[in-house]
Amino acid sequence: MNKVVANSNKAIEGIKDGMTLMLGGFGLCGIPENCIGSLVKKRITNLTCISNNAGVDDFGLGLLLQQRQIKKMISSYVGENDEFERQMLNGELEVDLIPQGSLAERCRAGGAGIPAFFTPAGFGTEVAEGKEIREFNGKPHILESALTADFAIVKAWKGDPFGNLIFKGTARNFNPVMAMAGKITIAEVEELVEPGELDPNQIHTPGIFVQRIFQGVDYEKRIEQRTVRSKN
Amino acid sequence: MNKVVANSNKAIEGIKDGMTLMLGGFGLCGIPENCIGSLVKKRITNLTCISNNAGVDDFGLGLLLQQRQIKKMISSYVGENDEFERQMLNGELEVDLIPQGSLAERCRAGGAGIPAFFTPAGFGTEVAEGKEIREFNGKPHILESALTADFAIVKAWKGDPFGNLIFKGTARNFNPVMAMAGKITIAEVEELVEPGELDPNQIHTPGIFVQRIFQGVDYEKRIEQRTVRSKN
Amino acid sequence: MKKELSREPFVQKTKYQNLGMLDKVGIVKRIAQELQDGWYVNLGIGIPTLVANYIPQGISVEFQSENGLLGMGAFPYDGEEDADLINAGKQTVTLLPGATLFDSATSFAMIRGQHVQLTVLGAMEVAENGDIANWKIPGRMVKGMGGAMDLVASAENIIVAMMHTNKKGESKILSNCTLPLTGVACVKKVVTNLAVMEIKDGAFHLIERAPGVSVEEIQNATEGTLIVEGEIPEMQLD
Amino acid sequence: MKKELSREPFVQKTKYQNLGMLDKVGIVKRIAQELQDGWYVNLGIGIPTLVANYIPQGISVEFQSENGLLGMGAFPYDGEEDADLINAGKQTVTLLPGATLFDSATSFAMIRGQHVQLTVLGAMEVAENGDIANWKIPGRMVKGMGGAMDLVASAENIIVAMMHTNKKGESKILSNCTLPLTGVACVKKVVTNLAVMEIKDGAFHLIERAPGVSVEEIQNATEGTLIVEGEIPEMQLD
Repeated sequence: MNKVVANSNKAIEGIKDGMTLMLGGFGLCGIPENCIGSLVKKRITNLTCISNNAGVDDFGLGLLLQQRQIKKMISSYVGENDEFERQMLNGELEVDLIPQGSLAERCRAGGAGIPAFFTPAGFGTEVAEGKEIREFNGKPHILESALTADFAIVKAWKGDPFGNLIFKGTARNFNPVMAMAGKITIAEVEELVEPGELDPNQIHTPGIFVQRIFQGVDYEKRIEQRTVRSKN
Repeated sequence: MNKVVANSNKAIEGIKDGMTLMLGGFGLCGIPENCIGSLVKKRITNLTCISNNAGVDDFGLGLLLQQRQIKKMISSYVGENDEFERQMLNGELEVDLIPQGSLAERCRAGGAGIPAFFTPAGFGTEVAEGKEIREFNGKPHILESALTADFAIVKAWKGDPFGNLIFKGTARNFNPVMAMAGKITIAEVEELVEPGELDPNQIHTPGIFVQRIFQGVDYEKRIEQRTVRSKN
Repeated sequence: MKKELSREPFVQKTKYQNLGMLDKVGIVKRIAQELQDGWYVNLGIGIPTLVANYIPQGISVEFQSENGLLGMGAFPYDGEEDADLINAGKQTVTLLPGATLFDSATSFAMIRGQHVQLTVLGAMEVAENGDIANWKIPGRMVKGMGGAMDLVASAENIIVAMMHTNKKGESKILSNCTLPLTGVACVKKVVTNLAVMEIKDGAFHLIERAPGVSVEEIQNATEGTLIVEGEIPEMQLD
Repeated sequence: MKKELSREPFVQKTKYQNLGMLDKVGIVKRIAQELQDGWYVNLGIGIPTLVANYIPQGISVEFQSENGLLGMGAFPYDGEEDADLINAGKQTVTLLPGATLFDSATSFAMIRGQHVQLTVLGAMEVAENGDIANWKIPGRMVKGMGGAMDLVASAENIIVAMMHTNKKGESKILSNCTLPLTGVACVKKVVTNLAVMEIKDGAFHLIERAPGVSVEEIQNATEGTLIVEGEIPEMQLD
């Protein structure tokens, strides 16, 4: 059971124009920097990207937007990105906005073989348009469907050749649920360890959800809002 | 944020005749021994118990069955228990059998505010009787509803006063999903540690799901099927 | 094990000034009075974040950030910031003792499953039936609802922190929202620069005035139905 | 990192005896030939568990146990058993390097989400359309379906390990199941003490005979539609 590939160029083999990708991360935290770099380099286009955010102008998914590689974004929040705004207002980019909790649950459902579920989020708003409404316990809910992707690309802190993953801090976010929902799931990790090094009791994503893994290089891990206090 | 109570007798305060309880565990592995002991001692009756199994004759939920404290069991597998069989065949005990995966997901749904979801498990069987059937991706699914309980009682390995829990080995099983689904959740732990001792990145059940916690005593941790090999 | 954990403020405290109506700090100080011991609280981006600076003495609450953490602490010291530890506003933060980290699905399980006792968020408009609009202005760039729709659809206890009127002086406390909704019939309490109002039975019920603000001033600034019963006390902020 | 991990057998091997039909060990040895490198496999309680003893050389598979573990290893050495580490049959087990532990919801997310490539389980009856009955005999004590209904409803690849006939000699390979169903139209392959059969187009297709067993014997023991095309080879077991 050895799922190790050499690098991000190898890892993204098979991703083709027009495919649907899931990309982990919240803001710029926990995004698969190496694979995004390879997608930029290979100029794969016409992509549908499922990602909570769309990066900033010159980092994260913003890099794919710059090159017009993305046809459609499925996200919950897409601010902080001028190029995104320009493409969207010009009708060059389709955007499907989804409540953040529904986005997370729809990914998990996709990975867990649950084709649809009811949630109260979005009832009475434009999010509910065209969706089935049903009352439970006197409260209206809307039926949301599962999301899956041709490839899910996630970023973890540590991983092993079995594909077992451990995330760090809030860089976990959407990565575990998207790892579940990819037909093929690629994990890039900061540190690839030997089999047996990770404590079986402390693994966040069991390797069964991961098909390819590699140790990434040169992580920038850019901070979007650096808020600090002085030591005095 | 201090949720510590002295012992299992204190922890089960408020549990009344006729209530619905969730009890973690798979077989005899990871069951809340101390709280079961207190329920037996207090002779609370007419209980509906949601638990994957029903214990054995003289351990686990079997102790509650002996005293006729259980009105109804909601479980996936209830073998290994003669008293259970006797009460069930005599019509003294209601039994609702649910596919194990649906049981786990229904508890999680109850805790996650998902009132219902579709699953393929049980389609075409008596489990599907009276339930809505809908096709997704050409495959029939049945609509299953969330489960919640007046009290959920779980057993963990380590915990802290915030209610944060870490489980050990396969004693995790139904405990995390049931912890989510109790109106009040009681956690008994083998070791109660100081706040800040548990690594925030390695907590299985965040304390937000737990209302009461205590360090249990005298764990027997009985093994149901002792299978070993010799060292030669 | 019963020692109280030290809780440092998220931002530097700024001095509250009595201006005849409340500034942002006044609004969040008033909201902080609603906190109850043992509550888990989700604070929205912007003004609501400041509530964390004014937790009443003797009260212990935990802050949930929907990107995946409970037990959020102050901003890190300069030089100690960690790119892997941010809040829902993408600001670098720290963890308090007892903190936990989790994925987005678990985070919204907490929210949707009503394990969070209080949600504080901003709004562009609130209506007398409890509707809220805070995510979209037609014709302008749409940034997305983030977690707001999940929060307002599920929270049992939602307090909105907002200005009573817009920059043109038009009321944002309405009979009906004019902007696309974030959620319906969900807001229970509104704290503005002029007043504290409860929403029930299809109307705003005035319960407190900002220091130096008259009931008439509040009525004039309120487009929605405002019920005024008996003597309306001034907020007590310090 | 590419070293092959040692995999010790779950139970002591017992010698296969050629009796003109297969014993349990023969059935599981034949099923083990279906394993493919890199597969995740769920083995049902009882006979299917034994498949783990006969993993073909050079093949690496991981065993999933639905109570919450992946990478299940051999039984522990006497005295080293851990009450907190059991499989779905409640037997004490060990973990192999690379193993992971998880909760029941995650476990069935793996199963329902089709991340497990092969499920092997026993049956009381199998029908020619792929229906399976293995959990309930009306009038007798009902123990429950455990995880079987989730497994058969979701697995893309289900192999049933069973005896061709019951103790009275009556066929369990049927045109229609008579017992309450566990799942419908889901079984793809059946390995019995007499034969290997594929299920497709509403019929059992005989593909291999047990050593020394004739096609006629298999036909006589099969109540459901049995398709026999061309020469049917004997299983090759060693």
